[in-house]
Amino acid sequence: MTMEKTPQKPLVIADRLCKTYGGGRGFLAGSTPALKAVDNVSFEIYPGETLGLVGESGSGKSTTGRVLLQLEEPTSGDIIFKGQNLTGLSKPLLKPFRRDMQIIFQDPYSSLNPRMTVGEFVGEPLVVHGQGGNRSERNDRVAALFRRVGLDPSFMTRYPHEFSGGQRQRVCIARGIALDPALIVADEPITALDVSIQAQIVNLFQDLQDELGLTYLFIAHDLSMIRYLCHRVAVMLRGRIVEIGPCEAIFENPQHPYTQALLSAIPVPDPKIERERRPIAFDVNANPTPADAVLKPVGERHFVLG
Amino acid sequence: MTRYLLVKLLEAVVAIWGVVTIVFFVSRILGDPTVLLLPVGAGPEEIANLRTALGLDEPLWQQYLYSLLAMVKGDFGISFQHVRPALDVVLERMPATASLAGLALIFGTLIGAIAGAIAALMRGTVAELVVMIAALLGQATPTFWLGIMLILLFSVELGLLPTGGAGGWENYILPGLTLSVFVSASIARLLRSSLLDIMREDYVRTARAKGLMPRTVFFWHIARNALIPVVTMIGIIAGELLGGSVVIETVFAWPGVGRVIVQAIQAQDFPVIQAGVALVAGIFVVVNLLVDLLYGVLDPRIRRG
Amino acid sequence: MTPLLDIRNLTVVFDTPAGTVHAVNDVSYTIEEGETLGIVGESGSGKSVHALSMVGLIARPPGRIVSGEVYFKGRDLLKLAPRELYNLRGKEIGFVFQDPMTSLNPVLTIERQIAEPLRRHFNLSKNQARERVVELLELVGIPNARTRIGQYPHEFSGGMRQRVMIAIGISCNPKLLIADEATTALDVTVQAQILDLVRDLKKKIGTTVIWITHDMGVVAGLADTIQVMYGGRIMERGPVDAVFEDPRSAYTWGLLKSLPHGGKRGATRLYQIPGNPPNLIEKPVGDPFAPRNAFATERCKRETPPLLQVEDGVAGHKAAAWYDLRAELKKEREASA
Amino acid sequence: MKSFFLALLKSRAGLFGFLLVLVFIAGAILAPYLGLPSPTRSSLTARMVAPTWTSLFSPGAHPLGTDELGRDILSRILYGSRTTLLIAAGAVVLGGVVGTLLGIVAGYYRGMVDRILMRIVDIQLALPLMLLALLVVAAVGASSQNLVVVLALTSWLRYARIIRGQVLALREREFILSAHAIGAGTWRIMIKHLLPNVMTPVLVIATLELARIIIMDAALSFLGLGVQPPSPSWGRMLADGRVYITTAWWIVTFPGLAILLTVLSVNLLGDWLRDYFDPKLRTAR
Repeated sequence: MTMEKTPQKPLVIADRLCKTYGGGRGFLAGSTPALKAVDNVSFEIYPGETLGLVGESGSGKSTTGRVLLQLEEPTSGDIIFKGQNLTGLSKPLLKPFRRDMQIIFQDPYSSLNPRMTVGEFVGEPLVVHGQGGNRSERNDRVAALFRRVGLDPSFMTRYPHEFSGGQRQRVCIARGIALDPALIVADEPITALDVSIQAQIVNLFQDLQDELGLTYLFIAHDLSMIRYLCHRVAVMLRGRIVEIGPCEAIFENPQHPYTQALLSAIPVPDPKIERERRPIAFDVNANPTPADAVLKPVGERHFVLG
Repeated sequence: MTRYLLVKLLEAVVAIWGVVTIVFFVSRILGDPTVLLLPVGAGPEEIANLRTALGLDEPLWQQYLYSLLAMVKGDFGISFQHVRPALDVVLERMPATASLAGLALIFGTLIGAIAGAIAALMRGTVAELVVMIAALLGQATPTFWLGIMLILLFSVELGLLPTGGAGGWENYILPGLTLSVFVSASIARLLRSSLLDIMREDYVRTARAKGLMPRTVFFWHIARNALIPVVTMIGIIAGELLGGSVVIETVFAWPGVGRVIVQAIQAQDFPVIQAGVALVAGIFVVVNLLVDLLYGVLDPRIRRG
Repeated sequence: MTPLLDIRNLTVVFDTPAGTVHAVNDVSYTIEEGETLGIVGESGSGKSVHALSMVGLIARPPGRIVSGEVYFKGRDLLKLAPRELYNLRGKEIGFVFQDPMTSLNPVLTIERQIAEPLRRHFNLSKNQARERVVELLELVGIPNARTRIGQYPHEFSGGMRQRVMIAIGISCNPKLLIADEATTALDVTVQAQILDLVRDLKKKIGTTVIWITHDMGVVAGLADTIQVMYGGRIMERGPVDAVFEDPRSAYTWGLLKSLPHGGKRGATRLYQIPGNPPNLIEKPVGDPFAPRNAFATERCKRETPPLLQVEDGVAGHKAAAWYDLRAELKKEREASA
Repeated sequence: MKSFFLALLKSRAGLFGFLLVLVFIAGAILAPYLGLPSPTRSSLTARMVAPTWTSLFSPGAHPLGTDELGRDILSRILYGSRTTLLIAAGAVVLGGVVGTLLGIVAGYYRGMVDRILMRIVDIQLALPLMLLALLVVAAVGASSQNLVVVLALTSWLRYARIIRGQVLALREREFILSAHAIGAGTWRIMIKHLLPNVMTPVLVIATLELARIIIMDAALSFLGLGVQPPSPSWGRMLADGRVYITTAWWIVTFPGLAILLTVLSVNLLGDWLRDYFDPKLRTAR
């Protein structure tokens, strides 16, 4: 890939994003302790690139993805998309940008509206943005989208409960690419799928990137898939990015003890390696990240929090 | 737990204030009580004097504030009909209503719980069918009609029990039975479905995987958790019993708060309406506070929350 | 030596409004004392249902055991009187379930939940049971055990709850421990700790373990024997090294091949198994994997292949296949060369 | 739709309820065409005639007997069902629409809107519904329209509470987030994504509320606060007949049976709808 060498403008920049839940005083509810779900997170993603975001449950990786798409408002920080700062934009002003960025979720069962045909669901973005012409032209476009993700267009009039997990995820992907977006946030898109289906969806993601030049933020906890799919990886722990860098650097030369622990914990489908594998323990509570820690370079485009 | 209770208490106070406010303004629409209080043919001057005496010629919001202040001190005004403190009129009727409702609640809950448990444990048997049909009928029967039918059978035909009024224990039987039917039908249905839901929970499978005897699994793992929605239901039923007292006390000529309120509404006796409704709402709120407390005991997740 | 567990022709169905779901079809296998058996399969493979059904832990109805025998220490579990089964569950066969969030009773203390099987099976007094509970919690790596026993499940993290589940499972030193997707709901680092703990416990108390999972990686380091299930049937089974190195079922082969294997970006596309998981409501005919299998023959579609010892394989390596996977792969390699 | 009726046919209780509801609706609609005596025509010669089963088909007879003024009870029950069912249906629709909309709005916006609405619900819950209805009817008068509004007033909060809970849960579902992600407007999300997904619980609550409202309407007229005479109403028939309980049991028995059967059939249908669409609602009431 040549793209990694040519200096380009980032497609999207997350600049010191923070998202805090609770902490406010509610009417009759008393005060709730504040939870910093996302804490000073900065990164950029270049056009055509796949950035992997890994971390365990509660690390803030999903929230980061949602804040990046303005599905939740950041408590502070900026999101700069194609040079334009999106934070604080009102709903109508944000709407044109929605065409350019989409999200695909983990659970294919709750990500489809059970009371809408899948055809209507895939075509909805076109309707919302006044694209795709009249009803029959729109139908043709939806049919084309169905074919592109490997679904039979004759399924368009069916309801979600008639589909398997893998097929549902294809429907979600079709909806995601309906408006020709530049950026797709994929929030654990294969976690809930059967093992024999996961490879199908991963391949689809890669094919679409090759054909449409998509940029991905790929959120996952399965590191082996991340390694396979991503150009760069960011590791999150308790709302902060503790290490970010090119995929190879992270996997071959992890610097942060948490990254090392995470990598050592991946089960390997090979008995010889797996029997000898000893996970490195990392106690988060014993090693709290200092509040004033910053990302420091340790290699080419490779940074560690410390 | 303390904070949980404080919040609940504050909510209760707000609720009672809201009820009092609603009742105050709604009852002012009822009409002008002076017309009823004076002999027919009273002159406009007499009416005006009485209005001033009762404080009815002041602006509405001022009346509202005054009565709110007075109510905080426990003063609901003087009953127009009885010419004595409205609160006394209501309070002396309270034991009759509370004892009847309490009796029905305890008795009905016991019967309902047993029936519901039988239905859930004996799924697919005749016993379940009988319980479910009885519960359905019990829920569909209007209490006031059931009361009349019971009077027809036990008092008119068989001559065994008094048709109404208060007095000895035998006066409690028919109204108590009538209300218990309603209570036990609701409890039986809810407990059955709640038990059936809990039986499907993962932790019940865990309990069975431990080799516990079915009895232990039922009481400690299923029933314990199925009780939580039932407790909520008891709070709701308590409210319906208090509200329903209006009707059932009319049927059995029961000298309780419900009848006093009905009479007061007919006579536009504002202070008694106000005191009666506030009292009923207060009792209801206290019952629900107890329910919340019980909730905290039953469910540790709330205790710490 | 007689095996600890000997399952013969176990068939389980579920009667649902949509039709009869054929969840487990004619499953037979044995497990020796001290062995660790890893059962791998995806949802609907019958891996969990068959294990639950043999000790009466599936709801009946809708579940129904159509046929089969399950000999545990020589006795057929399916023919035991209810009371005998209660005496056996938790004491001789311990369970660890998947979701630690829903598998513990939210309104009872941890102490009570771990002490229950102890008091039931060994008639321990409250104090004796408490000592054993503390001991167990320390064994499964929960710090401050003595102060934590009075707490409720919601006060424990997911990983800690799964440790509690394991403590319950091993509390009576069972002969057999069945873990059903015990680490699926956990984070990878926690999963690694739990797997370490199980390996450790095996060394200490030597329990026989059936570890049910969908993750090939998890059983690779844990199991002695691996058994791959699909569509309610055993597709392949054998010593773990043999199956990983030399799979003879197209399904096992496909699963292993579709994993990234530490592969780097953009090298190749992942191998993908085509199609979707089987619909178990239709009466199963033939090899359940046949519709998704490029090597399937006509016979695969008509006739169910028996689970047989593979040719020139190690002893105990069995596969259910009419086709010869090794020959087919060789043909493919020659064709591409 | 086909599978819906197939399932209904399979469930004996559901089918029984459904058919009985149909019978009552048919009776209410067809009342004027059945050749019955007028419900308001009194006859001094035919006072308190006892019911006779044999007279069912002879014209001018009184199969369920007559009341103290000689009015035909069967006719009064049938005509009474028209008022009762119309008022109850009106209250269910009004309460349902208002409650559902408020529930969706509260669940969608959360925050202050939600807190205020739920506080109002709590206040109203502290006032037993029967007392509230009694007070308001006494205040505004017992016309049919007023009764519809008052009964709807006791009903909206059940929808609002449950629908709010459902919307709060739906809101976290990923398809709602996905609708935000494509830039769908608030209106579109409410109408296209939230409303269709709460229609099932709305339907179920509506059926169960219909049964409750029929009883409450009867109770109000029993206390003299229902539709005013001469229009026949079940509750009023009970109240009036109660006086003659020692001499004419039928006057008070049949209207009560009519209430019981109507409520029973609606409940059966509602229970079945709930189990068919959403068993989880069982404990959510």
